Amino acid sequence: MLIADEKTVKTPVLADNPYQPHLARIVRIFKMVPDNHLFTLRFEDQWTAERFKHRPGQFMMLSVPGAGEAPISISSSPTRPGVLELCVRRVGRVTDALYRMQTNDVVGLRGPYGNGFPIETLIGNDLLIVAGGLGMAPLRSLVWWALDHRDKFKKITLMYGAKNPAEMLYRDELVSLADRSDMQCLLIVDRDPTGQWKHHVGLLPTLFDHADINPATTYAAVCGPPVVYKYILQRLLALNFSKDRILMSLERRMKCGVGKCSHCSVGYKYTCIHGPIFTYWDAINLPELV
Amino acid sequence: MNKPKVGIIGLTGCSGDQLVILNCEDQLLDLVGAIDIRDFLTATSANDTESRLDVAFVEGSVVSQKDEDLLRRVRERCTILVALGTCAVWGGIPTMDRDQDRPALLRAVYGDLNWEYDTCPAKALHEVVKVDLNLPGCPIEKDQFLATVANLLNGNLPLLPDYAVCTECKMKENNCLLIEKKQVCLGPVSVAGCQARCPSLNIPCVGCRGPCTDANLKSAAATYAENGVAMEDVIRKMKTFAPVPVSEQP
Amino acid sequence: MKIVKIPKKKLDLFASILRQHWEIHAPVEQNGRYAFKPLTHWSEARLHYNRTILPPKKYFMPPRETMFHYREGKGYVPAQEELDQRLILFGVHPCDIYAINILDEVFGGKYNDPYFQTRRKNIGIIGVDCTPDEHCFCRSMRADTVEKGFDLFFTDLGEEYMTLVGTSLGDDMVLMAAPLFEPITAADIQKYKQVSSEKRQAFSLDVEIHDLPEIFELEYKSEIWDELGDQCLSCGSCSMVCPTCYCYDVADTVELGSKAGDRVRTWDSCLFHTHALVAGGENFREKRSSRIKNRFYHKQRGMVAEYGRPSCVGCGRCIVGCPVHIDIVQVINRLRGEDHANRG
Amino acid sequence: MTQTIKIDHLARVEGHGGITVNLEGNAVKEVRFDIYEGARLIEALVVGRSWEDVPQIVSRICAICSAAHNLTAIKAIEDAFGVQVTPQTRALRDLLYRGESIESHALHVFLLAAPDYLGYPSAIALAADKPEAVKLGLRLKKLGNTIQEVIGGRAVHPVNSVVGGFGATPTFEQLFALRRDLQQGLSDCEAMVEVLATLPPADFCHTPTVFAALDTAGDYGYYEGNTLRLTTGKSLAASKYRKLTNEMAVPHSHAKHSHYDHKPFMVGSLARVMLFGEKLTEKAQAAARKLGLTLPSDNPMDNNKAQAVELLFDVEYALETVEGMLREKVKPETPVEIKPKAGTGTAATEAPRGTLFHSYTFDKQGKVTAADVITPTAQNLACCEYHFRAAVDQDPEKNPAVLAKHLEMIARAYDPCISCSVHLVVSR
Ligand SMILES: Cc1cc2nc3c(=O)[nH]c(=O)nc-3n(C[C@H](O)[C@H](O)[C@H](O)COP(=O)(O)OP(=O)(O)OC[C@H]3O[C@@H](n4cnc5c(N)ncnc54)[C@H](O)[C@@H]3O)c2cc1C
Ligand code: SF4
Ligand code: SF4
Ligand code: SF4
Repeated sequence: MLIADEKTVKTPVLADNPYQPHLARIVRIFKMVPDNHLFTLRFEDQWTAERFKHRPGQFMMLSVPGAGEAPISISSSPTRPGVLELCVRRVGRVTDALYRMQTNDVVGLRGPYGNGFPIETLIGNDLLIVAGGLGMAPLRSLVWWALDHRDKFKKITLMYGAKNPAEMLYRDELVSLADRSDMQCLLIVDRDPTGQWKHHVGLLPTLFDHADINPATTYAAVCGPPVVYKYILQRLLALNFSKDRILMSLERRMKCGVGKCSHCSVGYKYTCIHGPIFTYWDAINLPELV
Repeated sequence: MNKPKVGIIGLTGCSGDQLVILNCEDQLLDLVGAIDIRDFLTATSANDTESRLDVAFVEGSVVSQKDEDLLRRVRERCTILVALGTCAVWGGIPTMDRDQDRPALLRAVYGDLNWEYDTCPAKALHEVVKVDLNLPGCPIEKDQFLATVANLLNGNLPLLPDYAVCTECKMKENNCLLIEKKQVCLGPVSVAGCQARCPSLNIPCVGCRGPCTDANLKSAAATYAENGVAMEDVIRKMKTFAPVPVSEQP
Repeated sequence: MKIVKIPKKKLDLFASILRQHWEIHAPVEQNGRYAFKPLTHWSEARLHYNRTILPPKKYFMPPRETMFHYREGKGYVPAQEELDQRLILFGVHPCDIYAINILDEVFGGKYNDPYFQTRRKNIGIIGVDCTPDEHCFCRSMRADTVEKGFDLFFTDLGEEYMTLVGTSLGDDMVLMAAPLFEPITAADIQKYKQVSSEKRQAFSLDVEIHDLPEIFELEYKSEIWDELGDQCLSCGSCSMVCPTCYCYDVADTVELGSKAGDRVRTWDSCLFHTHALVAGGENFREKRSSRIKNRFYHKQRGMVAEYGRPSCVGCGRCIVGCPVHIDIVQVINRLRGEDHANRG
Repeated sequence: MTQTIKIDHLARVEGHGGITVNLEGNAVKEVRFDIYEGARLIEALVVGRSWEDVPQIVSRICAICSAAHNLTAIKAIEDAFGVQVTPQTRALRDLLYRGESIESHALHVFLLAAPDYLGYPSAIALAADKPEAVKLGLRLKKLGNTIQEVIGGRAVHPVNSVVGGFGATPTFEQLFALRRDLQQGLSDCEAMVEVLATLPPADFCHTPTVFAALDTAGDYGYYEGNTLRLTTGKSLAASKYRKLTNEMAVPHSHAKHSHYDHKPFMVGSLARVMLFGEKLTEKAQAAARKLGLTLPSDNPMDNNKAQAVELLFDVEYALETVEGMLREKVKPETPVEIKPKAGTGTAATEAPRGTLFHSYTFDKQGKVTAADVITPTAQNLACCEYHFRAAVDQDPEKNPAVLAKHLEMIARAYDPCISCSVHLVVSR
């Protein structure tokens, strides 16, 4: 039979569609900080839920029916499977619509996407995690992954700065980490209007004065707004960090998450597939990266 | 869910945008079923001009104190104010020569009058009050209006294109009037959304939807002038539906 | 490769045989320009044409495409109503085929784009050789010939078309119309060589792409970009007409009074100010100069890193379609410090 | 005792206006149709613009009659430059004009006027009880819009019609689809007559009225022709329109008033039917009889009926035109080339609401040096006030609430287009 007589190719769209959002139910909404809620989601479909695997630093494309799709980092650690936690800041169309939803409502999820942290490389080293503001969202996954594999790392240091205690993401959880003896958790706020804050007050980079970091054995993971990058990088470089031991999580506009739509391109890399985790060396080589 | 309370209000204009709403013949009955129309003078005589509105669609530009007062009242009573049509968004045709002396223009049209006319240089809504959404078009496009209502019912503002008419013109694979016929087609500086209505009919775009945010008016004007049109006329054409800031004029 | 030939006067017969199975789309004249359109009569087809306004990408990645329907209770249902249209593009130029091959890579790989790929499988391609005009520089971009990406490829030998058979589907097409095709002769081979050499001579534009990535790196801060930024209208025409510009935007529509609606993707352009704008107002390519640089940089530098070759195929469409005469060949030559665009 | 009847905001008309009547005892002291629409001064704004920009700009005078303004400007410009267009262009323009008329009349009859007769505040409210009637009206309205979209490129403010012709010629497929819609429209029109015939009568005044309309030379139409006729038996060349419109500014509105021989006159559907009713088809004339439209009429409310009759006639006519075009195969045409020259061009056409005048003077580059637009509503204002007065005079009871309602219905029967009426003479 000639090919010409064959039927048209039809099915693959259904079968293997990387753009296909899977339905997920909101099982909990934790109002961590105003306009920064933590959404706990579970895939509706058992098959998808069971097969879902991710690494720290990866992100999901979150669909809110009627509103659209947006990339959101996975905040929960792969070591705590079953549900996904997304820390979402309310900023626009999709996130607004998400904030109008309630527990038990259904959203769409696809992913995980992005390279995530190179955990194979990190293992056996010291880990320095530095976050500012919302930058804690993608790093929290790494924190818990490392703590759940505590034996695989030497020293673990976490530095996190927020404007004030009320705006600190995962505050209670992190405060309890400060009591742990197997890691150093340094928390700082710019200001403490309540006077109840028992941790540091001041600017994030000053936390370096309280930590003993060995650049030769440490990988640093950094995430935060542009000012954070600016000052933290200065500190790290002053410590003589090798540029490829500094890992940064970047943000760009994204429409597909899988390297097609081109919105997140920086120079010749796509934030979605080559990132969002880049080394500082990558950043130097990619124009417009930060 | 409670139906949102909606007002459709006209300042000074041609009523074209309200007419476009009435022109949604296929959707009109669903539309009026989905929303609670409180105030729509053009279509009904049962109007409530006081109570709160969730959304007010305001057409026309402000050309008198009366318009301005009405607009301020509407702003106070509504949550979301949508500027409906190019007059509301940019000032439209009435702003065409707003830098000209208003009393002189009046005299030109009405002769010497011995009574006071309530008139002022035409203004867009945003020059008087805060506007939450701009729906440009002279008149607005039906599909964009319907999408706006559907989105508002969902709690969202609609996504509207903010690129040039050329983009849609190219998507339709039209011959380019500017390049091939050296016509002053305002497509490169006018905001899309009309599916390049005019160029698709071999008619140069007159910019009835107003400029896109990123319009490079200066470079475009230079290009039109290259084709032998006096710069003064180029600027005039550009100013037909929306004022051109002096800083953008070459 | 199987190579045969078909007399020109039998083309209409060939087309009518193909039409029993496929809808045929071919370049048709449109006020002095060309566009791929469905044929009603074979006589409308123009196999000698310079370039179509839009490249064939419009068939594989339409300007506006519904990806999913959202239905309450059902979730996101893939839209595939329009994917199974079977047709043949008759008369695709080598550069455009080359461009489709590039898109194959972009829309393939780890994440296969099923919309693109399904259309790719359902659309046959019959290529045709061409004569360059003053805006063509495919030869410089190594896209003046193609080895794959077509089912049949025609080269004009005067009285007949030499026909390369590229795929088994192409072979089926030939078999379906077997009596129309003839074996090629030694004279045909001679003639082909002559045609090929004439084509080579016919190019008036030339750019050197060797070490272009390095030049782009070196001239990253060149004031040429600012100059272009002042000129460029961000009208998006260049991206729309480019056979390898594939940026797209995705937006959800809703139906009146429900949450049901469609997820639609639309052609986008990195020249738009919204392209790299994120929530909160941060724009990674705020200035027009950085956007136009991005377009060139991504094509000539970025794609080399990712796919091993620049994605520009030298079709000349963005040169013809830019209202302010921004000309990629001139830009490259200026970056190289060789201000001469023309050879002759 | 003095009494004031006041309607602040006339609803269901295009634009902003109100009515004030002052009574002293039973005598009418003053009757005013106030126009509050802000002045947009469009005639002043076109001065200095090139001829090619004019039709697009003046179309913005009014949305419902945008095609009329656009085409009348085109006719005036062609008059100034001595342009001859092709028969196909003329046929397409006629079709576009009828499309507008169908839309405008359907909108007025069903959505604006009908609710009054049945005691509803709006067609939206009416739709709750009588959805079929409203849907019928919407279908006819859509038909008019479809014609405007196909021929004019847009339902409001057409873009395809230009000086010299059309940007693009409608395709065979488009016309073919239009024919199907028109066939459906014709049966809808028959249903319309049945529905309207059941409406309760509305008679508020009977008074001798002068009517005026353009003689469109040939068939009952709207676009061609240059002679004005009056029911007084007088005729007038369109270029002498100032004699007819004879405007004067009055303090209570931004619009001026027209009188002829010191008498107000009425333009619009009723005037056209009065003057040229014998050109209507048998079907249309039967519809008039069925609706109780007896001629000569001295009742402004009859304008609603006349619109319905025209609506039916226009659908019939448009269908015939489209069938002719399908038979004869429209050819793609481009607009004839225009060579501007100095001079004045004047045009009159029959817009849905009555005679519309545009007049422009150009310099030799084809730039406007003076512009003058006189709209039907502006001409009708004086007559409307005349009918208000008659209605008040003839009402024995003078109950203010009832009178207010009657005056509103009379005003609405005129189908006033207030946005239109504020664009007046440019004096040199
Ligand atoms: C890899 C990655 C991880 C992210 N992780 C988080 C997270 O954990 N928590 C969080 O709150 N936010 C995160 N963001 C940012 C988040 O994606 C944007 O805030 C979000 O897209 C805004 O969408 P919106 O529709 O609410 O806003 P709007 O401003 O209405 O945006 C409209 C559209 O623009 C695009 N867009 C706008 N801003 C961004 C942006 N910053 N990044 C990508 N696309 C954008 C999206 O496609 C969005 O649908 C992340 C972004 C990236 C790229
Ligand atoms: S015709 Fe006008 S809108 Fe279309 S591409 Fe050319 S300039 Fe742009
Ligand atoms: S092409 Fe231009 S003038 Fe025409 S409708 Fe669109 S914006 Fe308006
Ligand atoms: S076509 Fe020209 S003007 Fe338009 S966006 Fe491209 S480079 Fe800029």
